[in-house]
Amino acid sequence: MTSERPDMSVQLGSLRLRNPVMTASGTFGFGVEYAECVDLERLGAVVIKAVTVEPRIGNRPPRIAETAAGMLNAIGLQNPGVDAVIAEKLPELASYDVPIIANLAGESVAEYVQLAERLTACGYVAALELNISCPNVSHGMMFSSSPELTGELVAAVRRVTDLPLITKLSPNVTDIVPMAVAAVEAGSDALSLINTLLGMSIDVARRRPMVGNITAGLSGPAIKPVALRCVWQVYEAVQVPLIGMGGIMDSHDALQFIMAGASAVAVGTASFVNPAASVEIIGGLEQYCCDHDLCGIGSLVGVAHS
Amino acid sequence: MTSERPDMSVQLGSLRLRNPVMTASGTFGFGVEYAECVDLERLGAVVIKAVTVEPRIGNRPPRIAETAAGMLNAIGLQNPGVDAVIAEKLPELASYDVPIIANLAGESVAEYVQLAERLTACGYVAALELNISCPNVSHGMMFSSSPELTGELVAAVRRVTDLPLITKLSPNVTDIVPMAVAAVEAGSDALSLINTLLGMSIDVARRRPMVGNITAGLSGPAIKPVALRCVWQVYEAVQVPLIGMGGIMDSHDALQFIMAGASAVAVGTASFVNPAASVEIIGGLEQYCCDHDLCGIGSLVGVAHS
Amino acid sequence: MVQEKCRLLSSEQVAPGHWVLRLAAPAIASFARAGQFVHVRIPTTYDPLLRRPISIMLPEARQGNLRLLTCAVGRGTRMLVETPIGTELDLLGPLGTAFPLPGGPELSEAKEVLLVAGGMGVAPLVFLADTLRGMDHHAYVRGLFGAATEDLLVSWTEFAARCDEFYVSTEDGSAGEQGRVTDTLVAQLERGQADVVYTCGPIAMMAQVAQMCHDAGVACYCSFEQRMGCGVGACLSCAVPAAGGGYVRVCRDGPVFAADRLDWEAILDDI
Amino acid sequence: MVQEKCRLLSSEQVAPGHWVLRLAAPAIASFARAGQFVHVRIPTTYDPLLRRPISIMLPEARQGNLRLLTCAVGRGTRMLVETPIGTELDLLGPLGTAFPLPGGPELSEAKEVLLVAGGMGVAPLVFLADTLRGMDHHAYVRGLFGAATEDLLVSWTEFAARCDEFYVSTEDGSAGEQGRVTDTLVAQLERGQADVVYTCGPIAMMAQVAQMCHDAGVACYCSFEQRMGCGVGACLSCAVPAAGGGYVRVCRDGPVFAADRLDWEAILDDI
Ligand SMILES: Cc1cc2nc3c(=O)[nH]c(=O)nc-3n(C[C@H](O)[C@H](O)[C@H](O)COP(=O)(O)OP(=O)(O)OC[C@H]3O[C@@H](n4cnc5c(N)ncnc54)[C@H](O)[C@@H]3O)c2cc1C
Ligand SMILES: Cc1cc2nc3c(=O)[nH]c(=O)nc-3n(C[C@H](O)[C@H](O)[C@H](O)COP(=O)(O)OP(=O)(O)OC[C@H]3O[C@@H](n4cnc5c(N)ncnc54)[C@H](O)[C@@H]3O)c2cc1C
Ligand SMILES: Cc1cc2nc3c(=O)[nH]c(=O)nc-3n(C[C@H](O)[C@H](O)[C@H](O)COP(=O)(O)O)c2cc1C
Ligand SMILES: Cc1cc2nc3c(=O)[nH]c(=O)nc-3n(C[C@H](O)[C@H](O)[C@H](O)COP(=O)(O)O)c2cc1C
Ligand code: FES
Ligand code: FES
Repeated sequence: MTSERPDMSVQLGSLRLRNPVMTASGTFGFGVEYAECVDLERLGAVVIKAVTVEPRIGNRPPRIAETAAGMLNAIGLQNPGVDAVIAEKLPELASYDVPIIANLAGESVAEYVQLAERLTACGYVAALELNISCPNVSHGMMFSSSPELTGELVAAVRRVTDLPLITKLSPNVTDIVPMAVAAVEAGSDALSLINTLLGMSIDVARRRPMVGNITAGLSGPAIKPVALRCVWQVYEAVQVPLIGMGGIMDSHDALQFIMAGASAVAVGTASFVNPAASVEIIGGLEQYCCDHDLCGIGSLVGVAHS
Repeated sequence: MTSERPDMSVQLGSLRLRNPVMTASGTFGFGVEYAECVDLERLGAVVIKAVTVEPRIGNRPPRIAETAAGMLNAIGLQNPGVDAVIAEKLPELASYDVPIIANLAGESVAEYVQLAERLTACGYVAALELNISCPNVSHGMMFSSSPELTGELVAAVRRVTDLPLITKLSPNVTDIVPMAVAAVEAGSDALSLINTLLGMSIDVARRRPMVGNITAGLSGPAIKPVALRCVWQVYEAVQVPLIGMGGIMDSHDALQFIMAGASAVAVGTASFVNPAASVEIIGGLEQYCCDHDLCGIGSLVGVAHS
Repeated sequence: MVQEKCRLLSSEQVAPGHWVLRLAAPAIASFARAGQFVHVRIPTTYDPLLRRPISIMLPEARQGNLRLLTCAVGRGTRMLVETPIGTELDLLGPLGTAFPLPGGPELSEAKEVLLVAGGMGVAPLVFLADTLRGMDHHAYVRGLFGAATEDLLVSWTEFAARCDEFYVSTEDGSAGEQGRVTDTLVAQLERGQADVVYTCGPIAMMAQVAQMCHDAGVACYCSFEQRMGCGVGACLSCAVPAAGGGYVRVCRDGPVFAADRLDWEAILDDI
Repeated sequence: MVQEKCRLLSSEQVAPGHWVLRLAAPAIASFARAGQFVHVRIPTTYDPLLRRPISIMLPEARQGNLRLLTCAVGRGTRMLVETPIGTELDLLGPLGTAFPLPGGPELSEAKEVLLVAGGMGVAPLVFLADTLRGMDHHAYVRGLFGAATEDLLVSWTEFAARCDEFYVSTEDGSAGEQGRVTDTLVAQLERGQADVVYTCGPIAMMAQVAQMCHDAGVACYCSFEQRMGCGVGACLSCAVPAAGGGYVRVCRDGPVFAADRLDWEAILDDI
């Protein structure tokens, strides 16, 4: 065809991505681990592993277990701490032409604020994602279980950064909508949905939990129906762009999220199964637009609601 | 071996089951549908489809969709109403030598009480399971999202029946433990964990939800990690026997639940995949006891906690 | 109904996307009646999880075999047609209702019958034609078979060989009359020779057949499809709207329904 | 590291539960060094979901093939060894660290080496023995191979053929010395001829080998196993306790580690 290529770009607050496909935090390291077999510059954005104020050594092994169409992980936010991340990890990733989104994990409002200030000032980062939904550390889900705390946290971070602010919510709540509304009202430019489901597995031979941390976060195709439901519910309640994730393996899955209301998607566990997944999804979405004569991917966002 | 067979029986309140394997409500109809290919008299108990006061025609189709290692359903409590169930369904099932557990779904405390009275009086039923966690009807999860309402409901039903009372909880809550504690304090003899997770799926070709009801309940192997985590958490908080369910496909899965703290298990979606699943699981558990020189299955309950 | 482990004996591609599978299923083959189906487990893993319902196209009762016509539309059916020969497949069946036969209580007077097949829908009608042919009081069987193109007239020789008269139509005119099978049906009904119409095919086609039979005052039975859980009537997953309100189960109350038992308007609304 | 579609050329059962798979993997075969592994996707569905790490037993660089020794312990490996010949498998590799070689910066003086294999652990050591044999400055290679019984001395001929001296032990005495491979190692270390020990096998065995080498003041490298997500160092799933605190990643910092880099006490606590 000689006609123009569809417009795949998407706007998250003041950040424009060339396409709606990013990596999910914690599943793509600091990007460079995959650089040998994934063309990072094709991606909409790279979301890096959670960063904390102090270095964290993480949880005791075993840290993962496979489940039916899913996996459990309890990494425990292992990372070298914000200073080392800025000094040692980001410069290399920043040498690629791809927006970097930092994922922040704190234990208090003050820690999130400190992280936001440091990461905003460093100059490498295009947007901040507040991880208030990590099921694998004590208090990891404290903020995401209360609209008041969520709002308070987002507002505090909002005051110290001009970067687009994304809040990442947990599905492990009775109702996700109030959390979403609180985050948006406090100034979140976008929402990431969802973090992992809290689960566990038992090693029958050893008669004890499979993962050292006992409970762990469930990800992968198994959780896709829950993630889609969260996107669907939140889309009906807020106006900001949603980043959908949870079990996205191919472009068909990505289209489900987009039709449910996601403006962008993140690819997590799929990268382990198929490192090329994110790039293949970009191609698949573009192809779908061409096949259906869409001038851009944006026109599909939320169409399943009508 | 000439030694005795292991003791597979389990006690739920005043009810003794010959083995810990029952069917999960809604997945085994009124038992007789499977009688041609499953020996009902081998089962620990048959839990029948939810019963309501008035007949219900159920939700519009399509009512199910397959997902990765799981399925969504939104049946919508279709049933002929408690009078017809007692008059037309239970007599046939009661002709088999297997305890019948009724699953009750009401819209108010008064309805649950009415159901409990009728089902207690009819004489066919060995125990009552309060379904306060159906995600597929409006208000279906109202009770299971609040410890106060759960306690109030259980207490009201407790006053009108001497039958063993089981409360079936939802995983779609921020913390399942307070619900479990409230149900037990109000007089529940046992707890069923878990009902389905709230999910959905999108039909990309038609650009609309896959299931007529839009959202639906996720069951099958996909949810097993979440179910195990709920059993694990509740086992540490209450003393009553737990009935574990959620993705149990074989005896290895059943052992995971027992080691996590379940005294009995229920087989749901697995019956669709393999009608012989429940009977095979009974055999598998017995074999495990023999292979490990256990005098009874009871000694395995909760062993993974130590 | 039994749960039977059935060895896959052969798998033959008969048209683009379509295969005929032959399975050793002595127990199921001995009970099966035309219109019934088997619920087939896809081997090996829990993804895909659920069984797939497939009509019985022909039981070879003597040899104890079943023939299934399978169209690879999605993951499950694709895995099924790619199953290596010799694999044991887990079948549940025979399930559901059969077509009521001429001479039976519902159709005691029927002498001339019309079988109206659309595409894949031919499968249960091959079995029905075979059954009718083998009956003592042989009804006169006219077979109508329509498809989009000649390619998709799957297994038409099997069907034609069992009918007394046989009519073919394709939408693109690549074989038989150009047009839809319902166009052929109009002419047949006008002749007024049909005592009963049996149909299986796409829902929109069956809805039209049902309407035409209703208007012509001819009894009509159709074989329906719906997504299934258990396949045995226990889970209420496979509901379709019934005439007069409420729902019937395709797996147990059907898949063969008297056309006037269904609420066609509601059914067409849902697709 | 590349992601390569690799045709399965052959699959040969070499012992109860053990198979040698041969795959066409020209890119991976050309880069691979002894100690590295491939991350293999189990075909078709999302259950099982994750890739399986398998050591490279021998790359046939000339033909562009890889040989993998696979033990069917669970669902994934069982599906792998049952994969029909001709199937294209998706491999990611070569991944991880290789054994440092005599003459290299870490082992510039090493002349005599010991390879200590336990059961399946033989796979990367076959590759290592092959590499050592092909080096200009050929070190003297002693191979020690232990298993529970003769049956489980999998691929021992491949290993023996590449060593200058070769010792076998089985726990039940069905072949070679009766006892554990570590008993043989005691004697070898006592002779004081080993400049470096390479080992792969069960964790408890490697822990003992590490301790013995430490006591004897001999350098020791071991190839480690841990459950993996990504296989490329991105997800931190495959952590094992490091000496001095914290964790190292088996997929990227290993699978080959200098034995004194690991916290063996903590590792033994976790199994
Ligand atoms: C009574 C009956 C008889 C049938 N007879 C035949 C036959 O003889 N030959 C044949 O090829 N097909 C037949 N079908 C249709 C066949 O069951 C579906 O094509 C098949 O289930 C699709 O599975 P999939 O994994 O390939 O597709 P997917 O779309 O991936 O399946 C997803 C889910 O939807 C269900 N589903 C999708 N389409 C249908 C459908 N049309 N009917 C019921 N469930 C569906 C699947 O079973 C599965 O649970 C029959 C269906 C019914 C109900
Ligand atoms: C660096 C490395 C090299 C290996 N080399 C070989 C080899 O050459 N030949 C061989 O047969 N096996 C090898 N293994 C072990 C092999 O990866 C496991 O036996 C396999 O993953 C088990 O998968 P399963 O589905 O059969 O078992 P399951 O127990 O069903 O697997 C469940 C999950 O646990 C993981 N898992 C289970 N056991 C292990 C293990 N020992 N190591 C890592 N993950 C595990 C699986 O990958 C999967 O994610 C190696 C492992 C590692 C880490
Ligand atoms: C190994 C692993 C590590 C993760 N680490 C983080 C993290 O550090 N921060 C975070 O916000 N989410 C983390 N997640 C959650 C993912 O970003 C994502 O929300 C979740 O896995 C669902 O997507 P998926 O099913 O595509 O993997 C992690 C997930 C996995 C599997
Ligand atoms: C089709 C279907 C219908 C169900 N109907 C009911 C019901 O009526 N009452 C109830 O308490 N649970 C119902 N459930 C939930 C199951 O009893 C069970 O809690 C859940 O499916 C998890 O178990 P599983 O994964 O083994 O299926 C239903 C589940 C399915 C799949
Ligand atoms: S599929 Fe279960 S009732 Fe029909
Ligand atoms: S498996 Fe992901 S870091 Fe090692």
